[in-house]
Amino acid sequence: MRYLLPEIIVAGGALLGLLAIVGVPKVRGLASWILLVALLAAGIDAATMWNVTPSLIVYNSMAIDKYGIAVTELVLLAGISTLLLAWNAEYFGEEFPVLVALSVLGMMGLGGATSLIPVFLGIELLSLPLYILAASRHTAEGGEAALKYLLLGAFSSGILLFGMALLYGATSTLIFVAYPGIASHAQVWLLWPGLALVVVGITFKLAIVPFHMWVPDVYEGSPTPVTNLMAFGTKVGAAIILLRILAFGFYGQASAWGLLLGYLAVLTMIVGNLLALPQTNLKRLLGYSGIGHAGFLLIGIATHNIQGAQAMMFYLLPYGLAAIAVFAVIRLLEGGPGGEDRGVTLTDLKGMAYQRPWLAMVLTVGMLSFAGIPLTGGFVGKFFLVQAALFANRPGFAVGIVVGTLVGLAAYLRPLQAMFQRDGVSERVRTMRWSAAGVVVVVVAVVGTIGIGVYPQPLVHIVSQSANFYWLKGG
Amino acid sequence: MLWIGLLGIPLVGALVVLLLSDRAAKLGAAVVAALEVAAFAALLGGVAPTLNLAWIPAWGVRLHFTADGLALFLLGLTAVMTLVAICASNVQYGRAYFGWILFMEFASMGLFGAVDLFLFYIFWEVVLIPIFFLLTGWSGAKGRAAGLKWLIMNLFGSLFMLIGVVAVAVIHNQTTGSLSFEISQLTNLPVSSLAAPWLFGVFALAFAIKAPLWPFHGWMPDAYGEAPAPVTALLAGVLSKAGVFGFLRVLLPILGAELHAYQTGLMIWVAVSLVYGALMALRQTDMKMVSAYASLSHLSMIALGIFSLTAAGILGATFLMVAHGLMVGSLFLILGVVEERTGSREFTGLMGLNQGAPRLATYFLFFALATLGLPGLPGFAGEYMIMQGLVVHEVGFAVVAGIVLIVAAWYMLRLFQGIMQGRPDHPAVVDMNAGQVAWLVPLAILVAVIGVWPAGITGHAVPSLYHAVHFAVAQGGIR
Amino acid sequence: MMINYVVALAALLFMIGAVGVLVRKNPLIMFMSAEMMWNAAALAFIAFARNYHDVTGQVMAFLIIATAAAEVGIGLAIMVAVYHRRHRLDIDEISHLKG
Amino acid sequence: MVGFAVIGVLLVLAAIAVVVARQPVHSALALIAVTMGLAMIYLILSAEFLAVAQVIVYAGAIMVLFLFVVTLLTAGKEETESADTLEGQRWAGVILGLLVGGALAVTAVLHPAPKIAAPVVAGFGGLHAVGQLLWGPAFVMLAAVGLMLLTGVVGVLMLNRPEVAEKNAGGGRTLPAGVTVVRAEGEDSA
Repeated sequence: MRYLLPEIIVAGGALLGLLAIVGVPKVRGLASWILLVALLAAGIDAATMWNVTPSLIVYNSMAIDKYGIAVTELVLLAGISTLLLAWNAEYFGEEFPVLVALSVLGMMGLGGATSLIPVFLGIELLSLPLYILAASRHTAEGGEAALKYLLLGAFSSGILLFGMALLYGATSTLIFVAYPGIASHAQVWLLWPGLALVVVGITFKLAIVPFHMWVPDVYEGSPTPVTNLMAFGTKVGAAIILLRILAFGFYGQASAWGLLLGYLAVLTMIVGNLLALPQTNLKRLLGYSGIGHAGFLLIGIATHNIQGAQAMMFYLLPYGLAAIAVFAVIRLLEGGPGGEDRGVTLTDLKGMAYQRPWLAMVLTVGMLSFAGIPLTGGFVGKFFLVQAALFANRPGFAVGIVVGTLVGLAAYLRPLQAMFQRDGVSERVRTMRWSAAGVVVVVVAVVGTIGIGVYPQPLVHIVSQSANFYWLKGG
Repeated sequence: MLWIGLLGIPLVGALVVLLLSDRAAKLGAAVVAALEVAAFAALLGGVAPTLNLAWIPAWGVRLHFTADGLALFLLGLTAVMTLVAICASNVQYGRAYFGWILFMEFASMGLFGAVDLFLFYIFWEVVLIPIFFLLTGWSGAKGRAAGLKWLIMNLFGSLFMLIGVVAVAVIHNQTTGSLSFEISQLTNLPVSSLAAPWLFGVFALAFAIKAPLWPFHGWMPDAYGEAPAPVTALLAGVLSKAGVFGFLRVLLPILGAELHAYQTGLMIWVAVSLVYGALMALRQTDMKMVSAYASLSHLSMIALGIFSLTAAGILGATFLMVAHGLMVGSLFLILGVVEERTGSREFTGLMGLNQGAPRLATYFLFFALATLGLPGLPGFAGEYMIMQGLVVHEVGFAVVAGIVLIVAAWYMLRLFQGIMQGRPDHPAVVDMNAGQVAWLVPLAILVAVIGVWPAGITGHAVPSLYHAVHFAVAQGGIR
Repeated sequence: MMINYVVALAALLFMIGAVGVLVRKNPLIMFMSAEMMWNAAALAFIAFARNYHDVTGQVMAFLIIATAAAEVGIGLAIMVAVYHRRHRLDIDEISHLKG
Repeated sequence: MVGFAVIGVLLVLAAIAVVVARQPVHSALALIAVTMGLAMIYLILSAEFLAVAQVIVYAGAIMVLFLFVVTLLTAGKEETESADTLEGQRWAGVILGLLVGGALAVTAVLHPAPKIAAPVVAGFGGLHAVGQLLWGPAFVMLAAVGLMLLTGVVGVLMLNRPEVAEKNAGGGRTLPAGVTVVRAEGEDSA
């Protein structure tokens, strides 16, 4: 139980938060505080386990290793930023933080999964609260986004489940880390369709082209803090579990899926960024950009070498920080109640560089990190990926990364140019107000993004340790 | 320690300037730039200092800066030109403008000083950002389009170069078992004959776009034309050198054998670029465009000197980089003054300026003559050395270069005549004021000093070029 | 009885459900089709559990059923909420988010 | 074997009915048939507990919920689903789905496989066997499912709590006249 303490803390926090909502309804925001403390405590507790000896727990279906701990920290960051972005926003409802915590709990479970059961449960536990959260702002758009998300989620979970069933049929066990040992079973012909369906199911969640159509609508319709959780948290969850399944269970077949995923990744990077070009709504822009970045993440998996795993792990953090920064800007521009009913568009950024230079700086840092400009974390991430591709002797992947980056460049620069428009200042820029929670989020995101870009060594070190999870290989 | 100062002064200065009021920003920026010039002066005194710290040990990336002879005077050029550009800037541009200028100084300093390939690449891209924002926020009507074009074209080159940078390190890793980006360790790599042309190509493409050389100059007319005069001066005077500098700093040590193998093709390419620039300069009616294409032509001349792979040619190129930076930068600043005084850039409608503004005309003539290579002024010394290298290597190119020099004299004098001579159209033009003369006079003196004493630069440059040239000798390239 | 026949049946159910999600536009029917996909997976799990004499497969099937219960509760709540907000429930009619 | 074949054919027919039905009510009824058929197959596959759970949870709770919502939302309405205007993406999906599923089914039938002959140990698939695993080592999983059901409860409460939230949303939306508020009817399922 010691090893599951972070999870228990978060689950306990969620229950306590519910009790607080029911028991002390007079104290508004108490649940938010409880959950914030719980998430922070879970993060600290997980960090203290860093030097733990890797081991399997819970009937061999969960692993405790640095990979899982790193994932835990990442998703807790996503959760905390989401809580802070929605701070004091009463129209989300008191239960909002509880649902965020439950979703984060699902992601944390995914991080350590070594069996298909926790993979399925983790994905469901992370998705179910998100369906509700997407509809949590009582508008028509929110409902539609939630509906779309729900249907596609159920569909992709069905695909995932059936693939898992086939894998189970092929190997007689659900513990995927044991698959390499079971190669010559009578039903082994089920392995390939099973693997294909599992990968398709997860790539749906990761929004890889051609399974990406749902993303922009859902991102646009959902409340901004929820979109933040979707863009950062679910991406972390889906990407790391895909890596774990493929790297543990199927490294023997790597030459087959590696190349295929690589093509998909290149396609995703180019298509996602291409579709981002004409967007004027910032949240849609981020949706398409998220698709493109999922392609970058997939490159790290497709190279199927240790550098690729490290690079993917590394890339998650700068991507997440940049996303948080931009979402925070959107959130601040949305302002108070009612401001969310109309999306933030490029014209809403007009005059920001002159009127709100600090906010403009935040957006600049976020967008430049998305674009992969040096001295931001995004650049180091891309560099790492190129390195992994070349170490895997696949220059085609590297060229794909470069082309994808180039295609998306203009999409990330247009908001920056919009800030410099001189003809007047948009209403939103003029009336926006800093909130304390927003400032905290923004400062962490900007300092983190630049910090990783200027001095990446600590993160490189952490990542090289946490991606070193081949300790189970051959098991 | 000196390096920390060199990089820290503009970086911290940029942040400090951002905190000043808009009106105090120009003064503050000027003080910072002056401090930087002082730091550079300190650099001149002692031995070439280096900064060498571990940065990302996991990848063998080091924070390694050197002020060798190749970089030393480019650093000085950056410091001086930034100071002058700040002095020449309109105080109303505000603090963000001066902040970006200082940030650009920081990035250029880092770019010229870096001898770690990763570091070089970082600064190579970082330097694009301030220009992008300066073009976007503080330039003419088409500035935003120009900024986008600038960034996208340059990133097109540099992102492919990123693959090259990583590939070089990975190849080094395959032979030695450890990653390193130190340029001095990346020589004599066993590059496969399949990969070599691609590697060379991605580096050369990035350098050619940044310079720019024909036919990669698509961003140049818009950016040079739309940017405020001080920014254009920095672009043409300082940043354009980064491109040709890259050939010397990166390609010669790392892919010298390939450079040697493709020598003739490269020389034909830059010779075309040289002629193209000169001819385009001849048919422009916009005075900024004349200088822009003239600059392209000169950069081709520098590249021609490098590709000659002769001691004289490379030395001349090194010298001309600095001299050209000073001269063309000043020329753009003066054109900026002219534009500000008359409100027009079309020199066909600007005749007779020297009657109303004799001082302006005098300085203009001085820098125009320097640019076209009048003996006694630095343009001549550099071009002479390059020609010497070309004659040694292949006389044909020397002939082309000589013809282009004549064309250069033609378009420069055409420009001068167009603006300064003839019947005055602008009776009310105000001559330069004391403030403007104050920054022009030292610049003119500097140019004159370099012109009569080129050994001041070449003397420093020779030792550090020794290795490069020595390598070329080993390849049988120097006669 | 051969295990593969059960798998074939599961595959058919799965396929019909998947096509239903893709073809139909009524969210309720789409949702039901998705439920059918889940059921197909549960069937396959139970078949393999029988084949391998391994209760784990049945545990997984049970978890699938329980999860489906939670998912259906949430899904129907969302549909009711959407209906209240817009008075219509047709994925094409309501999708003015589509872009 | 014969029983399996009969149930299997009926199952597939019911499944097709779910997809092609014009009215969601008919779909729901057909889905109930599917779940009941599945429960019978579970019995054949010696999964007694699962068969019972399938009947109670799926047919008893989930489908009743479905029927309830379907009748609530579509009562007195014509089915207005527009004629199929499938765009290319969907067509590709349908074709791919048919190919994958069909190929899988055909391969499964044709592929030589062992018969399920060996008798299972007594109590296999019974409440005790499954329960021992669920409440033993897999308890964490059960807890996760519990949290999901909790999520469902919270979600239903949150989504259908109209007045206060609507007002706070600032949009000034009020419920249209004549629409009654549906209270959380969901969480009787587990």
